[in-house]
Amino acid sequence: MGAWGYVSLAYGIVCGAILMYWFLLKRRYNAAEAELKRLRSSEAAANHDKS
Amino acid sequence: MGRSTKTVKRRKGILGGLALVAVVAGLCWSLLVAPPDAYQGEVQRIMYLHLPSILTAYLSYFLVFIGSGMYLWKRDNKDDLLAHAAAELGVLFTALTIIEGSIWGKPTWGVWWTWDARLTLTAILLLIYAGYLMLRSSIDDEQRAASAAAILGILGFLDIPLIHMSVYWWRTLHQPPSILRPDKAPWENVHPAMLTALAISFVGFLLLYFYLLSLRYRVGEMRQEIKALRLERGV
Amino acid sequence: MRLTVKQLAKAYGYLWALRHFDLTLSPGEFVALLGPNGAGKTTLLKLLAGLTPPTAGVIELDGRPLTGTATAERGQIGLLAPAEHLYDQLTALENLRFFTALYDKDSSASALEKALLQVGLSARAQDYVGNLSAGMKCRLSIAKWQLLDPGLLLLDEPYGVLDGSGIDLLENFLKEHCARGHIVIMASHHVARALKLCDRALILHQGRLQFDQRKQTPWPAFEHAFGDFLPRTGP
Amino acid sequence: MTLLRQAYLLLRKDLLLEWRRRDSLLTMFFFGTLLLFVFHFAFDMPPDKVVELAPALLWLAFLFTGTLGLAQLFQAERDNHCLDALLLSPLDRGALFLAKTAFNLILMLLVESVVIPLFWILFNLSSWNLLPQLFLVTLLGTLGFCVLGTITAAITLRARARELLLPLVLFPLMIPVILATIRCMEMVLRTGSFGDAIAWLRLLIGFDVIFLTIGVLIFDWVIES
Repeated sequence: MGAWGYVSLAYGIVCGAILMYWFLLKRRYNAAEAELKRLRSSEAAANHDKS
Repeated sequence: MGRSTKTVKRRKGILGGLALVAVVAGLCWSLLVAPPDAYQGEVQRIMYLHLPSILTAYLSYFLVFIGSGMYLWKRDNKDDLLAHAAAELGVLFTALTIIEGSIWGKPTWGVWWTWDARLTLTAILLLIYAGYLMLRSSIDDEQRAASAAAILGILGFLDIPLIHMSVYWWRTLHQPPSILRPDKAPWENVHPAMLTALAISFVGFLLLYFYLLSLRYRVGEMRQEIKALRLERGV
Repeated sequence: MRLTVKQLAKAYGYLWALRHFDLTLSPGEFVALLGPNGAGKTTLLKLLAGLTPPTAGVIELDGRPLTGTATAERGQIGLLAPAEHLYDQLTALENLRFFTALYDKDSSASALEKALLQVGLSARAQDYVGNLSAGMKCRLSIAKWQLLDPGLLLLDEPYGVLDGSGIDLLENFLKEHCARGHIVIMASHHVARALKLCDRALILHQGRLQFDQRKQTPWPAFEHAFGDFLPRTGP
Repeated sequence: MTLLRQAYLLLRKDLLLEWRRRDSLLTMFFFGTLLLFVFHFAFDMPPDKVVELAPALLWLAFLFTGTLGLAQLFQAERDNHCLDALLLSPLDRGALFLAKTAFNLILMLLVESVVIPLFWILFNLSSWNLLPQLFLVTLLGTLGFCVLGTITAAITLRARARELLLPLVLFPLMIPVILATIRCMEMVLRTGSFGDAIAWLRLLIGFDVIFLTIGVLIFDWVIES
């Protein structure tokens, strides 16, 4: 493996790992956001029923 | 509520965009613009990843320490969220540092791994903060997990100088830090384009770091809100 | 000793074990804490004893907040859990000596022997607590708290293991304790016994304080609440 | 003053309980001895080679036996919820930390004072005159181990799989102690005096002082978790 081989391996792994982490984080973020929205809207509905 | 979440989101978007631009610029500079090193050749380009990632890792550990201390003092969950988020990113960036170091080591030293002081120190840090995450996840009561983790966050950070000292005394074969050599000003040692590349790379890593940190922090915050809402309604 | 509790709350996971709990007790009050299983009685006692951190709310003793670090305040709170909080491998006498010394109370042999005599354990003073029956352990706990003399005594279901004379012993101790201006809070399913002793009854149901009144005779409000929240087949 | 009085009270209680049950001390002692036998078979070698490896082997044995002791450290308090009884009392939690550290230290020193001579006997070493210096190093190292060990044992107390988690959390933090003791012992065994290793000894003392102080200060929060 030449010098550029090592360089591209290092850059590739770093970019891949960070992208992967970002992707997983984004998924967690979206899941939490959706859950929150669902809970909020059902709460609003419940409050609406009461009034 | 809706407006503020929107502004927060927009701010995150801007931060993410800036991070992307800086990272791409950093990649261009470090791979294309900067000249190859006189001794090490092209391989030295790994430094533009290596230095920023270890420094962001240390920044993480500092944030874990601050968050832990503040949490124990003020008992504000937000500090705990910060410590948790920073620890996760710290583990990520430390792992990346070790991988980069290892890849850099193969062509320069001829081996993937050597028990050189800096590599060993980084590996120990990885173990400490991986232990931090495991400790957190294995205590069910959230307040107790937060306190226990905060203690470890403080102990771990205060231990770093001692570990650093002992590991360095044990053995060292790493090249001396070339950027911060005290007898010469940095710009006399290194080609200016290299410094520019390093600086841009640095800014890119930092922006990326804070973008990821804010995302991770927000995830924790939202989970707490979800929990509070569920509690509210006894679900 | 005056106890003030404001908006105390504790959540376990997604459930409130206790919520919106307010209470003010004046010196010498004897409170019966009633409610079905899972109503939050034990949680409340643990919170008052400072063994569990509250999710929200404040507990004040004589106007001073009870926190994890308030050493002197903690010494004023006792929790009598029938057969617990004693070292199995220490003798009855050694247990008393250890705890009185820890609380900086009179740990002279004569005081300890007198306390053991009062609860009818003189003959077993040199036996390991691990070899005592549950009822005897409970008697020993009574002797222990008699010696430690806390300003706020909490009891969690003390009747279960005691025999007839043991119950008399406990009740006399509690009456005397209140007469000296100390507060007693007793959680129990033995509604009739608890009602006979108390000045005031609280009923917890699903983590909420549903009923809080001073004792009257007759007491139709209690009868009504009792029917709503407690099983009809009480003892 | 109350701090020391309470710590003494707790330590006396722990020692009395240990005297009556003897489970921690005996297990630790047998485990330590067992490890020596394992080492003998694993590294079958002449005495001059053993001297080079002795510091590392001894510390390996101490680490493992120490971890065994730490896992049992709060056992007396777990029965009958006695930890709650202590937390309920007007006890300065720093005293609890000091008492538990001292207790574990005493157990480990007892084990070590048997295991080190046994090592010399089993591996036919002749440098008996160096044992006092080695004991000094061992004392300082074991103190460091017990100080951090007590804190980590307390924070893992309510964790799932705490016996597994404890060494995982503790060992990386112990690196300075492990390296310092091994280097000091090597120096003593090679030259008969501390020589250059005095810097390591200072590091060891610094470690002990720093974490002992921190432990007393933060144990309030430690035990709450």
